[in-house]
Amino acid sequence: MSKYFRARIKENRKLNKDHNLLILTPLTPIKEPEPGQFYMIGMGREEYDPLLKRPFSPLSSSPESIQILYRIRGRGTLIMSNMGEGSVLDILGPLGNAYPMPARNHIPLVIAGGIGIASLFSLSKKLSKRAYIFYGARKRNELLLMDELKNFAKELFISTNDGSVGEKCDITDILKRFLNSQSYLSDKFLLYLCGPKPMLKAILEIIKDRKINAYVSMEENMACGIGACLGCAVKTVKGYKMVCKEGPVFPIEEIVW
Amino acid sequence: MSKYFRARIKENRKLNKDHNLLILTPLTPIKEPEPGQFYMIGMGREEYDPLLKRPFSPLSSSPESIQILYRIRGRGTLIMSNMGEGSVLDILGPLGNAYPMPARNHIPLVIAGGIGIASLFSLSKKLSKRAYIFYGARKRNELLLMDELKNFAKELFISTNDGSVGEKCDITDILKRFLNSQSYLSDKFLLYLCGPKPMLKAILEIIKDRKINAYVSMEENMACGIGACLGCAVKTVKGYKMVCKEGPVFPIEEIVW
Amino acid sequence: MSERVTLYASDILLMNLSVTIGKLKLKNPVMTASGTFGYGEEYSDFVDLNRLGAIVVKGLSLLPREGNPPPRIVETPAGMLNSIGLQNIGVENFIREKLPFLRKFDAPIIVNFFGDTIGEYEEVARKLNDVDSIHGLEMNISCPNKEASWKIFGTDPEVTFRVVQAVRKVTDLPLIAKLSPNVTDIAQMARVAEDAGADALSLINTLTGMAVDIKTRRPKLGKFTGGLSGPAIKPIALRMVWEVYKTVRIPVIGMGGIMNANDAIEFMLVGARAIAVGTANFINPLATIDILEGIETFMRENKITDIKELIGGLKCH
Amino acid sequence: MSERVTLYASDILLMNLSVTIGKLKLKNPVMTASGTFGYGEEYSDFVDLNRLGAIVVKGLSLLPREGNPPPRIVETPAGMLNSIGLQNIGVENFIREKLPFLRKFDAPIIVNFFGDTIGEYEEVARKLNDVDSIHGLEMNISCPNKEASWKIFGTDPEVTFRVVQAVRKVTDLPLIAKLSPNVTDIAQMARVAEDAGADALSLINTLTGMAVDIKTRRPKLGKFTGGLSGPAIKPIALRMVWEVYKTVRIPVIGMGGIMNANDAIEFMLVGARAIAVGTANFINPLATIDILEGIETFMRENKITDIKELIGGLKCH
Ligand SMILES: Cc1cc2nc3c(=O)[nH]c(=O)nc-3n(C[C@H](O)[C@H](O)[C@H](O)COP(=O)(O)OP(=O)(O)OC[C@H]3O[C@@H](n4cnc5c(N)ncnc54)[C@H](O)[C@@H]3O)c2cc1C
Ligand SMILES: Cc1cc2nc3c(=O)[nH]c(=O)nc-3n(C[C@H](O)[C@H](O)[C@H](O)COP(=O)(O)OP(=O)(O)OC[C@H]3O[C@@H](n4cnc5c(N)ncnc54)[C@H](O)[C@@H]3O)c2cc1C
Ligand SMILES: Cc1cc2nc3c(=O)[nH]c(=O)nc-3n(C[C@H](O)[C@H](O)[C@H](O)COP(=O)(O)O)c2cc1C
Ligand SMILES: Cc1cc2nc3c(=O)[nH]c(=O)nc-3n(C[C@H](O)[C@H](O)[C@H](O)COP(=O)(O)O)c2cc1C
Ligand code: FES
Ligand code: FES
Repeated sequence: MSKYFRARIKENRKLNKDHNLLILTPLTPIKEPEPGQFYMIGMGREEYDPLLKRPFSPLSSSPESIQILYRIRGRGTLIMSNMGEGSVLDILGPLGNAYPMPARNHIPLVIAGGIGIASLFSLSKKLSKRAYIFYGARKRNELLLMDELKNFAKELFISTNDGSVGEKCDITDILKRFLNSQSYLSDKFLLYLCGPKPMLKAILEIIKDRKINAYVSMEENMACGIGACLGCAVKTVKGYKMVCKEGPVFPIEEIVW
Repeated sequence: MSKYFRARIKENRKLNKDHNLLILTPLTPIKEPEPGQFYMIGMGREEYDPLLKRPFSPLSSSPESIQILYRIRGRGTLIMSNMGEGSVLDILGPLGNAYPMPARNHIPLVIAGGIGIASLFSLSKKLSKRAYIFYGARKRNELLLMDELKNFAKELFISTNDGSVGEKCDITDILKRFLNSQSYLSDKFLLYLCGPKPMLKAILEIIKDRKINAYVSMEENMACGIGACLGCAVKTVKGYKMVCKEGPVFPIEEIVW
Repeated sequence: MSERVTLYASDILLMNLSVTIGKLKLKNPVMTASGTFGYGEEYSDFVDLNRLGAIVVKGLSLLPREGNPPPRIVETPAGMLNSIGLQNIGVENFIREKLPFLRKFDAPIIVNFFGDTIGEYEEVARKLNDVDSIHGLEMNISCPNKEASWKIFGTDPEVTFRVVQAVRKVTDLPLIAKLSPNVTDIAQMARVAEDAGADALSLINTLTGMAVDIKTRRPKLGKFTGGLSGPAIKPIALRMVWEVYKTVRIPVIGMGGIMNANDAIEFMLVGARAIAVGTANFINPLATIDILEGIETFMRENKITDIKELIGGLKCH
Repeated sequence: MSERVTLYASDILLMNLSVTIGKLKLKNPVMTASGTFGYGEEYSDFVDLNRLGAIVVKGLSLLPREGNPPPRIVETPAGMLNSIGLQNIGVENFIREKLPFLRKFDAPIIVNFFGDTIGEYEEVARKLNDVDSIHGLEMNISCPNKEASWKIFGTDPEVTFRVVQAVRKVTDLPLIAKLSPNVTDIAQMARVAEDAGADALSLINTLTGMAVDIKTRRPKLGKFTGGLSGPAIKPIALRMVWEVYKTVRIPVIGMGGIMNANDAIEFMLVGARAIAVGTANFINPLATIDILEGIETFMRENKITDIKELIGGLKCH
């Protein structure tokens, strides 16, 4: 059971202009990841441009099948989106730490901005029906996996910036209202966050006076993915930590923004 | 009618382990090449590795269809061999000079070693039934386009180094025998050569005392393909000449080996 | 309709792409890199030469040069090595055979040149100085100095000073010194060239490299080593342009791996007043025009009306 | 059957991959490049560390270092820039926390280190000298010199001489000086380091570069510039190793863009006695082993029984 393996593309499904769902068949036995962990995925090619692997959090991952939801962001993901069935990728992982599971008396709130849902999806599933899920995106077609999320959630809150579906606001506005309306439960809430920096900072503002605990999955450019290159540093109150090894999940109060 | 155009892969047919036939549909009107001319073909990609275009002589080329026979030799052609139908390549050409056509009283002999046939194929066709074609390769499956060549040739001579088809010898041995048996025609013969250096040198040995004229298509690494970079120099009795512009076809006596 | 046309025209008018290199005014900052664009005519099938900011031709010497034995080119990861060996037709043939063609276009002609000795530099510059319709000189100092056991001119500050000064004395054309990147301290070399009287600096020339064929055990280039160019060197080129920009007051022309408008804008942000397109011409013969249009699009999209807003616009705080 | 096994075993026996770096004997020439293999343990999930020619660990300083602000890494064409900023746990933590693990393996441990001052270099070397199971020291001189307004040690021949000599005096471990490629004359720096008493040289370290985000107009690296590594720099590295090999008598350890056995053999042909695998580890965590096996295959296929036949085997006539 190696942490470096090859997997064949079974399907590379276009979900919309910017998002694909990649379904992979591992060619050798793999170790199953915990929610929050990630893979470093290489194009399995001989060419050196692009050079580095890219980090992705699987929606699900079993010895039979790995599902990756990805947004086409730059060169690497663009090339990936053009890869056909049968192509073989090389993969490192699972890597990094995982979201700590909530205690029995915790009320988990999952808050995803945009493609941040990729990292929080498997957690939501594992928390089956326990979590309130807050999911915001810019517009309708960036809200993905809605049917599954509805199933996994105790309650699902949706927002888009253009109001094309759900409320027309930031997802943080909905979260704020929710927390206000249930402020007596503050010490029970446990937040799980993944999304763009502005969203994370807004949430930090909201929770900092309420003593709510939150875990956040951080993003940094990566090279090795295993703590060897010291490239993926994020500033914390305890000095620089490596997102790939000591993270990607950190207690939010540890991060120095 | 631009000399820089894009073409879509209609078919990328595997002929055997090392050879593919590429059939392209130009996306804009093109200029038709003369036998001996070539195209610089790029992978039409954003990635920078491999970087340079590669030179190929078309078997045939019309506004509707370009046919390229290529041998998988290094990284570029390997990647090319993996490109699927529908991919778009970017192409420069036609480039370089052409094989001078024989005068009416000339007897053209076409001598191809291995993939050298790609360059001589369209000439053979144009010389319809006039040329004696000598075609050698290492083994059976490296002899390609045999049906067409039989059609185009006045007579077709074949050799393989392993004797799997044709005579078991170098094609130069057959040529030598041919020339010996018809030495009284020496001043009528006009040779067209394309193939590996050792073959070219052997032929030079054979013809040099017989005053036979020969044109040879030369090969050099290329960058620009249009005489701008001065990269594809070949040593001639008149100093360095550029294969891409002053060639690829040279009178054999001009080349300094 | 007529209003829309007017608007569009004023839109164009409002977007100023012109830059000045010494007393030379370029209508836009996109130049060609010497040695990658022949004598201009090679690319005239593909590119409307009138649209270029300037045409920089292949480096000339006093007499024609044969150049190096093949192979002269080898591909490397995201780059290429060349050992052309400064082959050229010589300054007089250039003036006689190539200039008349170039002269027909509305783009300034900048002549790149070099010599084996300081004297040869002077002589070539003198010859070029007197010719009509040459708009600027670019002196390539990344070449071997016969008087100093073939050490590269541009790797020694003192020699650089002397050769630039010597050329400065014999020409009043805008003089660009083209720096070699194979040095410890590019800012020092830049300062020296500025002090010696250069009107502008261009960089980077190629980085010396090699490649080996493990089957034959031979260098892949006939002359063993060659100059590395292309996207591979862009990070180094950018850094050097930035260092030089922070050091000198004369304009800097940036080059090294520029493949598209993005790359060109990176160079302008670190301080390049103009940029030159080299290896990219081989990959895409329309590269110069594509880059020019890409810069225009970027400016339009970002509401930049004067390209000078980009030059040195890097934010480091 | 038994005969076949015997033949195979003798086949292996007949193939000698061992090389010596000063008094240090390596069972094969494949080392790791400092900073790309952590402290060894990070890769022990993937690589049988026992098989490596040597393990070179991340550069250490006297006290722990925080390193640079992020982003610390950015991809470039066929390469990457890093500005880790020499983050490390400090020499004492290394000895206490990391060495016990490494000690368990049958691969020589080479400790890469650096300092802000010559005094710090000395002190680190002294501390390392007395520790059991450290087999060699590699001094990184591509770092800023506090006593000379942060100019890089390894870009000044005199400073290089002084710092190498100072370290030489306090250690009898095999001493490798790791050269900076950001210099005009790498052969000169090599000669100086040899004269100062280095037992071997390693090169190249990274080339200084940068990248710019044109949307934000900021450098892509938090510290603005960084070190370029990966396939992009291989041609430059090969050329430098060749120049150094022709200049010094001490062994040379080659690195810079080695991705596969082919690349490694190119370096050996131009004179590298051993090679180090850097950025390639990030692309393929098994790179070191793949390269080792690739070299073995090449030797077998070419009937090379002793790897020394490859070292400096370049044909230039
Ligand atoms: C732990 C983790 C899990 C992730 N999971 C997912 C996921 O499941 N789905 C998804 O769509 N995205 C995910 N991302 C983000 C994803 O890795 C980036 O979008 C991707 O690397 C961009 O690559 P690119 O080549 O398309 O972009 P590039 O053209 O390389 O660059 C675009 C941007 O992507 C960032 N980037 C580039 N290379 C890296 C790298 N090696 N590591 C991190 N960021 C990089 C850069 O900051 C850059 O601004 C995750 C990131 C991390 C750190
Ligand atoms: C005028 C001309 C016409 C040709 N026509 C054909 C043809 O019709 N069919 C065919 O199969 N081959 C043809 N070739 C040869 C073909 O160009 C090479 O096989 C091809 O470039 C190899 O590319 P690669 O990436 O696979 O090899 P690489 O991995 O790049 O290198 C393998 C070898 O190919 C040679 N090579 C690499 N790049 C170039 C380049 N830019 N120009 C020339 N040679 C290069 C090198 O010498 C090298 O040893 C022609 C060559 C020339 C000069
Ligand atoms: C084939 C070739 C020939 C070159 N010839 C010259 C030359 O004659 N004079 C000169 O100053 N620079 C010459 N250069 C250097 C380029 O002008 C340019 O500085 C360098 O290639 C970096 O830019 P690029 O990466 O965009 O190509 C040459 C470069 C190449 C690739
Ligand atoms: C992320 C990273 C960290 C590095 N850290 C060090 C270091 O601490 N000390 C050192 O001497 N070299 C360091 N290097 C340089 C490498 O050891 C090597 O010299 C260089 O990367 C060239 O080899 P490569 O192209 O194979 O990576 C580092 C390189 C990288 C990419
Ligand atoms: S990516 Fe290398 S330490 Fe995290
Ligand atoms: S390939 Fe540029 S001159 Fe021939």
